Amino acid sequence: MSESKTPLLDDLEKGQWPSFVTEIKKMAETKPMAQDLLSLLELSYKDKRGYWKHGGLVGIMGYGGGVIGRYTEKPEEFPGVREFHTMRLNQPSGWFYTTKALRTVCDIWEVKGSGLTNMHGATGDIILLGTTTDQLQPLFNAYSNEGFDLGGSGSNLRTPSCCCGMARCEYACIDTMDLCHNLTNHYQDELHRPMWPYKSKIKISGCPNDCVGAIARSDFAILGTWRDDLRIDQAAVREYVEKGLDIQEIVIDRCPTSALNWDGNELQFKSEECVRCMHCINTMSKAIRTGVDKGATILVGGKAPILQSAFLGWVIVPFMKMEKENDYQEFKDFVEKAWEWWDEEAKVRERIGETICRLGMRNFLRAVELEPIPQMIFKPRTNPYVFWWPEDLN
Amino acid sequence: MSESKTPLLDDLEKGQWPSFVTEIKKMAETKPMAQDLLSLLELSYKDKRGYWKHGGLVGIMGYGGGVIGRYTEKPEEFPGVREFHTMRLNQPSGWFYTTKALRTVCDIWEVKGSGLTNMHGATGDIILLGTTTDQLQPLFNAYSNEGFDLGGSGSNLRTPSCCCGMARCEYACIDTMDLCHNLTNHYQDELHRPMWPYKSKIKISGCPNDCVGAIARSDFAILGTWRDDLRIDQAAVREYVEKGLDIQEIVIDRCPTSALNWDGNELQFKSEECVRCMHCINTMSKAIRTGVDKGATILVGGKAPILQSAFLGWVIVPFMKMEKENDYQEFKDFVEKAWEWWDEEAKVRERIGETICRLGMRNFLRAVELEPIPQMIFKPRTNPYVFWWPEDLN
Amino acid sequence: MSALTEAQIDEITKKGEQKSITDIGPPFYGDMLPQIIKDNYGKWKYHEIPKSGLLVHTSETGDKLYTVRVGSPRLVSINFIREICDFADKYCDGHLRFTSRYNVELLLSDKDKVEPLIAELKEKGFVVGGTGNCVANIVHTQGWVHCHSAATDASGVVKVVMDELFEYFTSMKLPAKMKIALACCLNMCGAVHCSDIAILGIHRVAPTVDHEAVKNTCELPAVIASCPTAAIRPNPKLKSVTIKEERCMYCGNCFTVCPAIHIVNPENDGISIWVGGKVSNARSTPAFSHLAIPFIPNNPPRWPEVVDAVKKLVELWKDNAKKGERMGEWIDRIGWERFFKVAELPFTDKHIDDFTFAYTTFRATTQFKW
Amino acid sequence: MSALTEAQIDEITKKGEQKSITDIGPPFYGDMLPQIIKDNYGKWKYHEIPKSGLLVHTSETGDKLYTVRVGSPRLVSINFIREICDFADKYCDGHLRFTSRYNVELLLSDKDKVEPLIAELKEKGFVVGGTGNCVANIVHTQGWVHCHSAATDASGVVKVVMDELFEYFTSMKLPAKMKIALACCLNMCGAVHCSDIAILGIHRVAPTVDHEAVKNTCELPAVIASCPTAAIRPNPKLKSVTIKEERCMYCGNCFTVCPAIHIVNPENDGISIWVGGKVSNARSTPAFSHLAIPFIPNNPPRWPEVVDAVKKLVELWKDNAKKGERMGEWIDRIGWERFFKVAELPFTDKHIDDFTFAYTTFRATTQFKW
Ligand code: SRM
Ligand code: SRM
Ligand code: SRM
Ligand code: SRM
Ligand code: SF4
Ligand code: SF4
Ligand code: SF4
Ligand code: SF4
Ligand code: SF4
Ligand code: SF4
Ligand code: SF4
Ligand code: SF4
Repeated sequence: MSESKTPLLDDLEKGQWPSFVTEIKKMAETKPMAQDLLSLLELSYKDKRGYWKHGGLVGIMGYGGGVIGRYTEKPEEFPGVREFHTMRLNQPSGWFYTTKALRTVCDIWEVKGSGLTNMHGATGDIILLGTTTDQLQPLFNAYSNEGFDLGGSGSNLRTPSCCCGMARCEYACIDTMDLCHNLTNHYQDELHRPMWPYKSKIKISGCPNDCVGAIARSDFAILGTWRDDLRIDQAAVREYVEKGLDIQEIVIDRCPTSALNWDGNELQFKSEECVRCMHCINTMSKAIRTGVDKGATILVGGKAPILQSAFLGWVIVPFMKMEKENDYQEFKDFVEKAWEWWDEEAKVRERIGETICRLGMRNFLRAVELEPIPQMIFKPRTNPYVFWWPEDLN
Repeated sequence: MSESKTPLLDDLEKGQWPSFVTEIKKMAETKPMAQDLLSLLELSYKDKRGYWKHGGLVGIMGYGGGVIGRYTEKPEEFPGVREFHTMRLNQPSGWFYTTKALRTVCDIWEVKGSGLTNMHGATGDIILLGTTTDQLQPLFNAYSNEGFDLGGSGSNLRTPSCCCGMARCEYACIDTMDLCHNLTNHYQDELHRPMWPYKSKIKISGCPNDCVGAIARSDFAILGTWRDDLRIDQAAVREYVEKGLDIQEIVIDRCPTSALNWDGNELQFKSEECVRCMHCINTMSKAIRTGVDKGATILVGGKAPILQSAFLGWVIVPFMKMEKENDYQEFKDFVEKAWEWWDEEAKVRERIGETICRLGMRNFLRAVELEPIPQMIFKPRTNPYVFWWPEDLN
Repeated sequence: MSALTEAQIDEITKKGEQKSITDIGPPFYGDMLPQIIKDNYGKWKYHEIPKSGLLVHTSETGDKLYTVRVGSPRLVSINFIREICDFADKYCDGHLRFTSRYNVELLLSDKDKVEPLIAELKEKGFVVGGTGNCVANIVHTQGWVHCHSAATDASGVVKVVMDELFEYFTSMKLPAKMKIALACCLNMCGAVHCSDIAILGIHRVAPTVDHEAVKNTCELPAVIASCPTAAIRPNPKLKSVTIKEERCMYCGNCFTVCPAIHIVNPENDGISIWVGGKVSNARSTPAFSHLAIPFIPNNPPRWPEVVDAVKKLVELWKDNAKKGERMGEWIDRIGWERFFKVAELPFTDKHIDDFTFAYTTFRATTQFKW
Repeated sequence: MSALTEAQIDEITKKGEQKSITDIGPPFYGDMLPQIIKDNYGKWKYHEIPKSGLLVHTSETGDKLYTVRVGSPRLVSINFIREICDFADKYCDGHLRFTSRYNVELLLSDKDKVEPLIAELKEKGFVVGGTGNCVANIVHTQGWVHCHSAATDASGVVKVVMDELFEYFTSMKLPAKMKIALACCLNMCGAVHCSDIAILGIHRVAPTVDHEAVKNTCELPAVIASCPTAAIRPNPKLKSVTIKEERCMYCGNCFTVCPAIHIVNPENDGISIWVGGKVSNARSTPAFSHLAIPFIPNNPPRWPEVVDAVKKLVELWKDNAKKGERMGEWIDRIGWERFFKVAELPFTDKHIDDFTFAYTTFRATTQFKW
């Protein structure tokens, strides 16, 4: 038996966690492209460095994004990955699939690509990992015929994503999947045709647990919430306690604002103190439910560190009703005003959060026509460097 | 009876709080200078604005500071305050005086100045409020003959100040007054001859209560502390409780790190959790005392908002013994290294805290030859923008 | 079910070409849902997790939905997807989903099929788990598999860390959820900056500039503006730029905007470890991860030092946190100065922030623990 | 004791001139201390505050020191000082001190003299108090009395606020200490930025530039660098500078470095109110004050709107804080959004930070109260 050509990677087939190396090898059997990826990767493991070049301009007719061009630095040695572009397909809301749809994705990719995928990319797309330039347009043609469209890339709206929401979760305060689908379709142009100073992302979670990490990685995070009282089933609470839940330590003491009290029989709830953190609900989902006057908090500015540090999204709209009947018009009006301002004011490669920081929240709020309210901040300013509007002065 | 010429200011002689207007009037009886100050101030009250010009260069032979030159914008109308300079006299440590010393201050000032003072200025000096250029040198001569010297102004060390410490306070962990006196004398040159990029301040409090606000308004704050256990007199604790102190709510629950526990009889103390905040001691000074292994925490960088925002001082030396026997050499070595670095690196009008922020703590720590330790920070960095020293690399 | 033939795909392709339409948007999620979800959409009342890998959601209608969660390496072949589809066809009427952390969820309405499904999954080598207070699947990125910017590999590091923490994926014995994420460079694709433990690839030397190429391929003002620390200065003589090495902190942003700048350096690229971040609003507010270990060299294929470091952190937290306390909540309670002590991690000047908001991290109080 | 005569002072002056020495430093504190303090220096064991204005310190030796605290307007004439000295001579063997907040402290070793002293002080119109949980004397600055930079007066505002809060100076019925400070411009002489309530004079219009004078009196690079918001640009034509009005936030720093720049504007200068700061490390860490009321016009001589605002804040805190809770600790407990509600203060875009660290003040969580 001949010695393996990928001893380093082979080692990653050991162990209990499923192996991506095994996955690549599966394809390598039939696909020279996958075989060369494996060999190139082995070299990377040996040399401790990647061997990819900057992407060149490749794309689909009528689209300004959706494909990441990728070429190896070593095309002579690894001709199979001379061109090894990825294509981003927009996933259905909540990543629900029929097997039929998934199999179609696989079948087309088997013929026209490496057979390797990421299910899914960090933004949410189906990532088709590795094809050649000449296959890009045919791939698109085939997928679009089967009901799939490209996801986002470049300086435009990125593929929105959302948690499973009402489809599989009792905490959902908004219909995340419908909202995500609606917005994605409404903003197809923004998604597909780069035209902005930089990327912009929307992510939607049904409640403050934020199961898609919207607050940390989207410029516009829509997080379901409510504004009335928790619904408490006292009998069910007692049942939890009887079954051994240390309600004082685990629930009461961990409420961030001391909104709860347990007198041994009844769970007392100070509605005005509750900041809707979800903790008590999470801990006793059978006994405590969210309120019924539901909507969303809109947070703006979330992003990774480049350039000005990572930002978490900030509360801009504390509560907005998310009305399907109204086609989510209120949110659309808001986000469009925000984009317009940002598009106008931002420097190249400046995310909206950075523009807000540079120009001041006051200017952003005027642009989106919102009144400042204390819910937008943790604390008021400590420095005295206040700007005054001309109309404030005598 | 003629109408008062200062109706607005007269109003400030009403009310229960002692009136500065009354004080000015007392002097106005004999001093034209004080009379014109009163009239000028009345005009300011009428016009809602000050009438002072930028200071010109006035001073004492051999000194670069200690006097703030001041001229009114309206010398014709108010010739008494055509020149109205202030002189800063360095207060004795802790603002303790004999009446003899104070009377001497008054007597000289009566003859050569307005007779008005601030006891004391915000930095700590005796502020002699208003004299003419020709009186400056004679004033200095008289005061220096009587044992008083000038305080600081300009881009130099400012008059150090301290709380009463061991003279009148059971909490004092260091001899604030001796330290203050020692440093002030040791750094006479730095105090009197401007030569730095900007001002630099030292303030000394005997314990973390910080009764001179050192952390908020000095570049170098020296705050007494200790590093062993609290001394607890359990009998005295019980006495407080018997007398009605709600020890659970007022003491135990307010300890920032839950270092205390009360079992109804004994106060339990987890030494390693205590952050020496002083709260329990403050609340039960008869029962709880600081430890006995005493020293100081040195915090660097405190300042008012100009230019980069107000800074509170930061822990640079968590614990330093303050040894009189050793002439406080350890602190002197430290502060001299810090000044040297700052003097070298700072931009004009940049306080040391701003220089540290601009150049990075790592550079400052190298300059003062201190190892980084976690006590210097609340939290480690969240951004990945780490700098590496050449010697870190391969 | 047999796959489409090449001929069929050609036909599909041609049809698509003829239609030549754009902007159809993603497939409609409604078409993807199993009947039980359609029936109970928005009506779920509560859930239980009877054992690791199994969620049971009960509806106001009384219906129960069983979800079996299957671990995935994310970088999967179409074979993997097809196999999963086979399970879904057999047990779930052809329905399944993926989670925000790449796991596969098989959705059953029939309780009786649950155990057989789990049994068959395990038999075929799939891993079931990843629910409740577990080490969740690791959010990650491309690494040496596809990205030009990577300072380390992604999938490989994830594989070895998950191998080591495997028992915590398939059980629920941790104090709280443990969310680990990995990004292969400072761009931080994925929410690694808010993870209980973040594994981050970093470069450590200033990029080199290919002046000849800069001239032709890069916009100088954009390159200069790209640098967060203003380390890049125009070099008019060469019609290029110069990088002031002592101001560079290797973020790679200049490299991203200009292909003529090179940042990869095998000797000095490697991994840093960050701890204590979170995303959820539960109890404490969302929080960034903080630097714990500034640098570990790349040591493929199994990065033993990284695995060891992560493992130790997880164990330390597990042994010391209160029930329900996330990593960062535990550290906040004991204090970072205590954390460095108990974790036996060296504290260096790298841990001290020196970027824009640095000053907010300096300890402006005499309160600290030893 | 009679004052030195003019002749004596002339002599002293001459002597000093002859010596012509510098750098003798401050008088030695040791010479200023009463015997009881010399005896018990560093031996104090505990203290009590039997009533407002009286501190009793007990030493390990058993000695007791009685301190009577007397309020001072700080801007005092030599008459005031001499009167105070008279008391000290009569009751305290000629010893007294001042506090870090300008109060006078009369130091007695003889218990029997305490009440007579207090009685005589009150009789002569002095105010006794300022200890324990009181409104402390107001730290303040020069204002229109002496400073070119002032946007409001200092002593006058202090006087009217203390008149209004007088009962809280002479009693100890507040939940905790209430430390008020005033600064007449953004230079913030005094620790006003860390006060329970800070009263801060502010300018609100961009300074005007006297170009002719700039040329002769100011260093242009220094002027340009002085501006925190980069609002100042060179004006080469005039050999002067131009201020971009929309970038100016009226800090006055350019005015400080260049006398040819003017910032005073009676129409628009006025006062802002800040709350919730503290200095001590007790319980909570030291904290900055936060903006509560962006602007109140100057309304001398009694600034009724300012007095009213401060009074309301003190009363609100008094009525709602728990025992021992400083202003900022109370607000932190209830939340700033609740504070603005209960204080009935309008919230404006001025309250939202927009300087360097602004982003750390934005609410990065869905957690908030209504
Ligand atoms: C494929 C994907 C990683 C993955 O393996 O999942 C990815 C891959 C790349 N990202 Fe990303 N990003 C991906 C999700 C993210 C996320 C996470 C998210 O969207 O939730 C982030 C952090 C959130 C955010 O946007 O702030 C992210 C932050 C970045 C950044 C930094 C942006 C910033 O403002 O800080 C860059 C740099 C850039 O834009 O030039 C970047 C750039 C890139 C580029 C295009 C590299 C480059 O320099 O041009 C990578 C191409 C890799 C390749 O060769 O395939 N990628 N990138 C993710 C997209 C898949 C998908 O569409 O589903
Ligand atoms: C007299 C005094 C106020 C008072 O009424 O007590 C005072 C008065 C002045 N200060 Fe101050 N400062 C005084 C204590 C302070 C303090 C408090 C302290 O030292 O504890 C601070 C805040 C702490 C700090 O240093 O950061 C302070 C921060 C400033 C600043 C801003 C410095 C900064 O870095 O932010 C300036 C502006 C400057 O230096 O150009 C300033 C400038 C000034 C000038 C010299 C005005 C100027 O633009 O040149 C004022 C002269 C007023 C006059 O006409 O008499 N003064 N100044 C205080 C000195 C008395 C003394 O020696 O005892
Ligand atoms: C399936 C998924 C949503 C989706 O649409 O894909 C999901 C589903 C659920 N999440 Fe989640 N979460 C999912 C990602 C997340 C994320 C995002 C992430 O991991 O990147 C977060 C925020 C992470 C963070 O805070 O750093 C998240 C924070 C939570 C929390 C808050 C945990 C906490 O105490 O901080 C809860 C509440 C709980 O578990 O008590 C929660 C609760 C739940 C519940 C119990 C909701 C429900 O009643 O159905 C679901 C089962 C949880 C479980 O696995 O134990 N889910 N959940 C995601 C599964 C990812 C995976 O495969 O591991
Ligand atoms: C005399 C003086 C020091 C001096 O050398 O001049 C002083 C003296 C004492 N302080 Fe102080 N403090 C003095 C200014 C301060 C300051 C500075 C300031 O006000 O600008 C602070 C920090 C202010 C802040 O935090 O914003 C200060 C924060 C404290 C604290 C902590 C209070 C807290 O809970 O936050 C204590 C402890 C206590 O009172 O429980 C304290 C305690 C004390 C004790 C009880 C110490 C003792 O045992 O002798 C003294 C009597 C306090 C009283 O008046 O009730 N002292 N004290 C200062 C009197 C100023 C005045 O005339 O009003
Ligand atoms: S974010 Fe909330 S609604 Fe969405 S899946 Fe998570 S817990 Fe459910
Ligand atoms: S949701 Fe959170 S804040 Fe509200 S009562 Fe429950 S634990 Fe407290
Ligand atoms: S700082 Fe401490 S030692 Fe000094 S007076 Fe205040 S309480 Fe006493
Ligand atoms: S000094 Fe402060 S931290 Fe220490 S035990 Fe007392 S209250 Fe707690
Ligand atoms: S984190 Fe960096 S290296 Fe990894 S995929 Fe994203 S851009 Fe590429
Ligand atoms: S790597 Fe980053 S810091 Fe270094 S020169 Fe490039 S952009 Fe600037
Ligand atoms: S605060 Fe401003 S106006 Fe007041 S004394 Fe200080 S520098 Fe002058
Ligand atoms: S007042 Fe301040 S902000 Fe305005 S121009 Fe002058 S320095 Fe700049």
